[in-house]
Amino acid sequence: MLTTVLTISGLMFALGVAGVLTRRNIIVIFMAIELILNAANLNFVAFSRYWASIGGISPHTGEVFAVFVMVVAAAEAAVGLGLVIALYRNRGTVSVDDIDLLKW
Amino acid sequence: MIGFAWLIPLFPLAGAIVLGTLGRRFGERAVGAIAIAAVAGSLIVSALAVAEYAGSQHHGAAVAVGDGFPASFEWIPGGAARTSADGIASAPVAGGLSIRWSYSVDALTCVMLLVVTGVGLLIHVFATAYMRGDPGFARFFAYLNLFMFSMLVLVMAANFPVLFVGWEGVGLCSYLLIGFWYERDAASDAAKKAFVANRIGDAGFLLGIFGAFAVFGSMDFETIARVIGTGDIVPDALGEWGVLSVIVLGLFVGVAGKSAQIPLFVWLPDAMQGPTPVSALIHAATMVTAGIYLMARVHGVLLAAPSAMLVIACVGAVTALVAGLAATAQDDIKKVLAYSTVSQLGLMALACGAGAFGTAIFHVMTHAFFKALLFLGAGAIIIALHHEQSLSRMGGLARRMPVVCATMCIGALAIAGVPPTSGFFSKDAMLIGVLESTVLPLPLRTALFFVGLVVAALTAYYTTRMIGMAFFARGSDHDEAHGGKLSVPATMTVPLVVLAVLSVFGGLFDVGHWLAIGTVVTHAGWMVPALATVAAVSGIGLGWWLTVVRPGAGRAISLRLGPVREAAAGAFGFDAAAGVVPVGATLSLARAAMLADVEVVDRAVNSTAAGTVSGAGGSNWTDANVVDGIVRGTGEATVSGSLVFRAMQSGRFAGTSLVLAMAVAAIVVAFGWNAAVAAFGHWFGGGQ
Amino acid sequence: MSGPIALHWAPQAASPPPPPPVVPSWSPVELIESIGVPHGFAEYVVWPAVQLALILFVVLTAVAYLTYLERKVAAFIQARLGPMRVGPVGLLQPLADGLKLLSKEDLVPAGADRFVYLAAPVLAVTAALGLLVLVPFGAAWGTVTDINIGLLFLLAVASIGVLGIVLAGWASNSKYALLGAMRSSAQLVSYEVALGLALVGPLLFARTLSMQEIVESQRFTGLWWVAVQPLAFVVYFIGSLAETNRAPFDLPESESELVAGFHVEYSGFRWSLFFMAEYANIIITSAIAATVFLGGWSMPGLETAVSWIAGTDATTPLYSTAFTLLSIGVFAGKVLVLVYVVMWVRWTLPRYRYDQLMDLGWRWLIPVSLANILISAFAFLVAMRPDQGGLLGLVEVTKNGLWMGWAGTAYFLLVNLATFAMAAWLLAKLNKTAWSTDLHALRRVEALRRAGRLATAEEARAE
Amino acid sequence: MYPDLQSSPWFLGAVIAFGLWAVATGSVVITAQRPVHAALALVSALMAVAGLFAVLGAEFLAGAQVLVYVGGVMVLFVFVIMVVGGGRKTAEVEPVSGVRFLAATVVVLVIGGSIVLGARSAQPAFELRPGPRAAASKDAVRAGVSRNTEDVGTDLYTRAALPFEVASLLLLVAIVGAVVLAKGRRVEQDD
Repeated sequence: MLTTVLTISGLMFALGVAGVLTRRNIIVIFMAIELILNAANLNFVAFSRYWASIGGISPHTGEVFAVFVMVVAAAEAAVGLGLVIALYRNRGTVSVDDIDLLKW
Repeated sequence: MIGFAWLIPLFPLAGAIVLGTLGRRFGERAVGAIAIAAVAGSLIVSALAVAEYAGSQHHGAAVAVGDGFPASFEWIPGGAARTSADGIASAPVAGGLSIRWSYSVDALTCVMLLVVTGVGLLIHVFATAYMRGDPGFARFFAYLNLFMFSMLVLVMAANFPVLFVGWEGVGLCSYLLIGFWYERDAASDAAKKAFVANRIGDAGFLLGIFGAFAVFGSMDFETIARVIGTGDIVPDALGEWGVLSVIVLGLFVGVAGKSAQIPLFVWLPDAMQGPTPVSALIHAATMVTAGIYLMARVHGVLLAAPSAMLVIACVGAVTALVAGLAATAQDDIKKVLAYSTVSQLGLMALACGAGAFGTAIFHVMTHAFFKALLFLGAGAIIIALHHEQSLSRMGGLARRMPVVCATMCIGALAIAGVPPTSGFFSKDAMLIGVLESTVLPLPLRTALFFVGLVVAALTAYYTTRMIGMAFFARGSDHDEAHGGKLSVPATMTVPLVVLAVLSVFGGLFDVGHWLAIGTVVTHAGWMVPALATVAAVSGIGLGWWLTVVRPGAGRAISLRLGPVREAAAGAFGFDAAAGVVPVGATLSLARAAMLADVEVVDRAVNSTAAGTVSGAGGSNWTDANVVDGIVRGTGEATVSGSLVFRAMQSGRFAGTSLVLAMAVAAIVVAFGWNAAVAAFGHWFGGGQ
Repeated sequence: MSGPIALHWAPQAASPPPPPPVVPSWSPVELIESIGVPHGFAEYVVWPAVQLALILFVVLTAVAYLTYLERKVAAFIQARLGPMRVGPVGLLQPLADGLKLLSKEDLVPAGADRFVYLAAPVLAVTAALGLLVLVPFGAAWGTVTDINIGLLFLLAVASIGVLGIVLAGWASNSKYALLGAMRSSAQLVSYEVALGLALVGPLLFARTLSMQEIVESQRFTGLWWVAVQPLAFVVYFIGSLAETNRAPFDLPESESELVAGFHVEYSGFRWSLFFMAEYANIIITSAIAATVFLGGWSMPGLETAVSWIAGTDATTPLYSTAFTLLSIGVFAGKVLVLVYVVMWVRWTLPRYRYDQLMDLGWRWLIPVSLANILISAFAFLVAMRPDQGGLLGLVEVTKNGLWMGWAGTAYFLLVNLATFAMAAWLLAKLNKTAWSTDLHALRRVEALRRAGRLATAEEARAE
Repeated sequence: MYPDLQSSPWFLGAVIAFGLWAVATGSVVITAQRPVHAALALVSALMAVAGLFAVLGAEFLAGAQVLVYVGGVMVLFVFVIMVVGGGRKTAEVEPVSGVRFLAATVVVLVIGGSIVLGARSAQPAFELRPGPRAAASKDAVRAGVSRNTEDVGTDLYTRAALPFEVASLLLLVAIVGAVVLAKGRRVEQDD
């Protein structure tokens, strides 16, 4: 049962990584990162259930972690999208291939 | 409610924060309401806590206030922290320095809490009228609330560091409020003077704290009291100067700074540059008594160092006498009261030195009532006369301000110690405490007792002189002829009346008896009360005769006294010395420094310069040939090398992230290899 | 200094809390099982399907008739008669409207994102109607389901509706629609904060998120939470007006500025989907308000009324049916009153300006609801029994809900009225000096600026 | 009703159904040509994850997921897409083609494959149960109703109080940062 959930989250994680690596639009890359974060959340909850079944730590630790991940995701979206808007305003593009200011 | 006593200082803190940040947006009514509400909240919680404490069984013992974050928490951690299995850090192991922010409530704290919040509330109410129209209205109440917070922390502190925070907090607020009208040079100078005098005291105080920690291994008052109670520490004998005496003297230096004892009292008369409610609250009723409170708080340590107590008693007596004499020669109404405060503080220090701590606190309480009353009355006069403070230009105000006159007369009777007012009981108790002291040697006891009597007579004299000159003397600028009744708002008169009632009946609450620390004074016999009454009555009579009945005679005597009077007005040179001694020392030090500068430093600088010029020529050649060659070579090498490396710096997200992901993949494979082989090896024909 | 002073006053000590109120146990599931349907199938598939069908029918009819009601209310407020032609007093008007809309062409503008354009109204209406599952229409079997995060779920799903509006505006490829969508999303996201925070206050008293249990908690305590949370109710009501894009907050679709806002390009059935979503949202926000603040389906005297009809045995089908139907009636009455107030407000108040709208949301409602939470929580903490961590012992947390005597009730009423007054006073004080609401000061500043410009122009001419 | 559900085949079926839904819409996210479509697909995927949370017994988290992600973060995304005109297809091919695509595919296969294989090799004893929550019955109003929200809240405000405060600080900083970033400098026009 745990393995089913872990497999799902693994697939979602892989999809997220694939999105980050193969997309050019920075907004879509952000969305792919959300996929990765959700995969992590799914793992947290699944292991939380698992610990609940064998006892030991509080069975809600994973959920609490997931809440914090959501907070971080929200903060990341706010700041990241602010960056995107600033970028678009200054350079007129949201494609990561056109943004290479860091080169020598 | 003791469990909620940690709320007491938080109300004024919240008030201070709100007024400090948003105060300018509110109107005066709102500011006043918030400030008064904050103090009233403290008063209510204090009253409930005190009621519960008084009704409970732990009489005299300290009760810790609450547990958990706002009430008690690890403030400055030290020592090794231990972590338990469930991931929750437990308390640090014993032995290390671990300072908790914690409060405790005992009988002493109860008394101080009620006095501070009660008198504070009345003065807040008064101040809303006194400060009306001042551009810094909100700032004033923010400071005042901050002061209440600091003072409450001070009296509720369970250990030295927390008490020190309150101690410094009240010092800061005192500085801010003395210099409240900072655009006046006199005010800002006075603020600086108070600050510096307090710094000197604090240095001694800190040494005392460090010494206490070194000796007792803890800074908690309860622990210190327990350690002393076990008898592990041998007290000094009289005439012996052990480490305990040094600690006590260190603490007493702090007390002298805060409670205006010789020689650090010079700041207090100058502090009258602040607004009058400030003088009433901080420089008469509460802050300056912090030193007395401190001595009562650590009375166990004091009692173990009798030779230091002897010093305290003597300094207190001299302070009382000098300040009492100085008060007789002042013309500024607030300065009279200021020197009177110093004098009364001297009496309290004398009582502490004699071991009668409870009676000293008793006098702290009664003094808070009648001195606040006198100051507020003076404030009402000053406001009504448009900031006129000179006694010689007042007179005949009795008709024009009947309520103020009546209440101030009551206050004067109380401070003079006329039976049956509160001042009679507390002063009487202190005198008996000195006479029956178990700490001081016999002849000194008697001598100090008579000094106390003289001070009592002086008190009665100068208070009567002040009242007489302000209210009853004739022939001055503000006689009845010059105008009708002066209006005094209800927000001023109500505190005055309340304080007057307290001044009369405050003596019924014999807190000295209730506290039962140090020598417990029993009112027996008729001798001392009779002597005190005679002293008071004679002082009053003399004062009345010289100011009202025969003002001409009074003026003639003061002319005849000439230089002596001048000396008394300047507090016998202490005030001047406070300016001259440090300044002179600094000046001579500066002269020596200048000499050293010209003779030694300048010579060295000049010769260095000459050496540098000659060295520069050689350096120039090296720079042109050797260094530049290296620099150019480096640049060329960098340019040719960069052709290779720039290819890696595409600056693009895609390439970078791909490399990153490859690294992650490598790590995943490396760490998961064994597990993968164990689980899936059989797929590939190997393993199990 | 006599004996200890009794500071902990415990008026409930003599009277233990009563048992929880009776809820009938019979359910039509038994009826379905009695004709041979297996247990789980009957309870989890057949019966909910029946309920959903009924609710959809009733609510969609109600939505249609709300448009009729709105036109009538508008007409009466403006001293007109409103629709009168179709059917008696115009009662068949919604039917005629529906037929008209269904027969219109479904247009897709040129350059629109076709898929998103077509999906957006469906998303909006799904988000709205999906909420009906959780609304506690009545006691016993008057509710489809009751989950432990009911209120949270309602808020969450309601927030999806924003997406429908934003996407509709964007996909239309029209500037009016886009502007309307932008305004709408900003407005909805802003007011959702105040709305959610306002609901925290009553939740302190209900101590659960389950809708049915919120009603039960009010029944048990014998008090509607609006009595102890008037401020939260006001904030919630204003917020719900904004959330449903109703006047005076109907900026996203203001006819006079944006033609019709985000759905300007829509026609026919898809346009009516948006309208259905809007009116369904009104019903649902009113239903939430009725549940959380006004006691839901409960009513003093409900049990008595039921016992007149069906006796006192709570296990009989008759009792259960009577109880359920009566409670549904009570609930519908409360919702109707609230919906009427919403319409009343629409035809009475003028529209807010956009910056005023944002001011109201961020500077008034959110601070007020935050302060309300703080003060309520503090008051609650103080009032709890000492052994439960409180001080005064005016309220007791039992396993069935809160139990407070008359003293506790009076305490909470007083505290919350004081909060109400204080919040109004403080905010008025704080916001008085802010430039954007003081139009008088604004005009003065503008005049001064103009004078300054004139002066500089004079100087330039002189040079 | 809750423990029954979890031991029944419906439970596994629900997990697999939601999982397939999440993965399917997730793959639409990374392949969709227009950002808006990607966003819609992501909304769907997030709903599926919320469904998984609910099935796994983390009901509060499911609600929070929908409220925070779909109602908050995704609205923000759509808003920004609208601002930057992301509705148009990008000029370049999306996703990228050529060597980079190949390399990315290999990397993703390695990482994803390792994780999925690792998950499949987990011990069969890894059994998901509702845990002590149902048994503990913290004065549950009605038997069988999960108090998940209350439990998570208790954990969050007691054991995780400090992280909670830190997280709130982080959010505050993010708000300020976002405002500063998105507001931009006021362009001075001097001509």
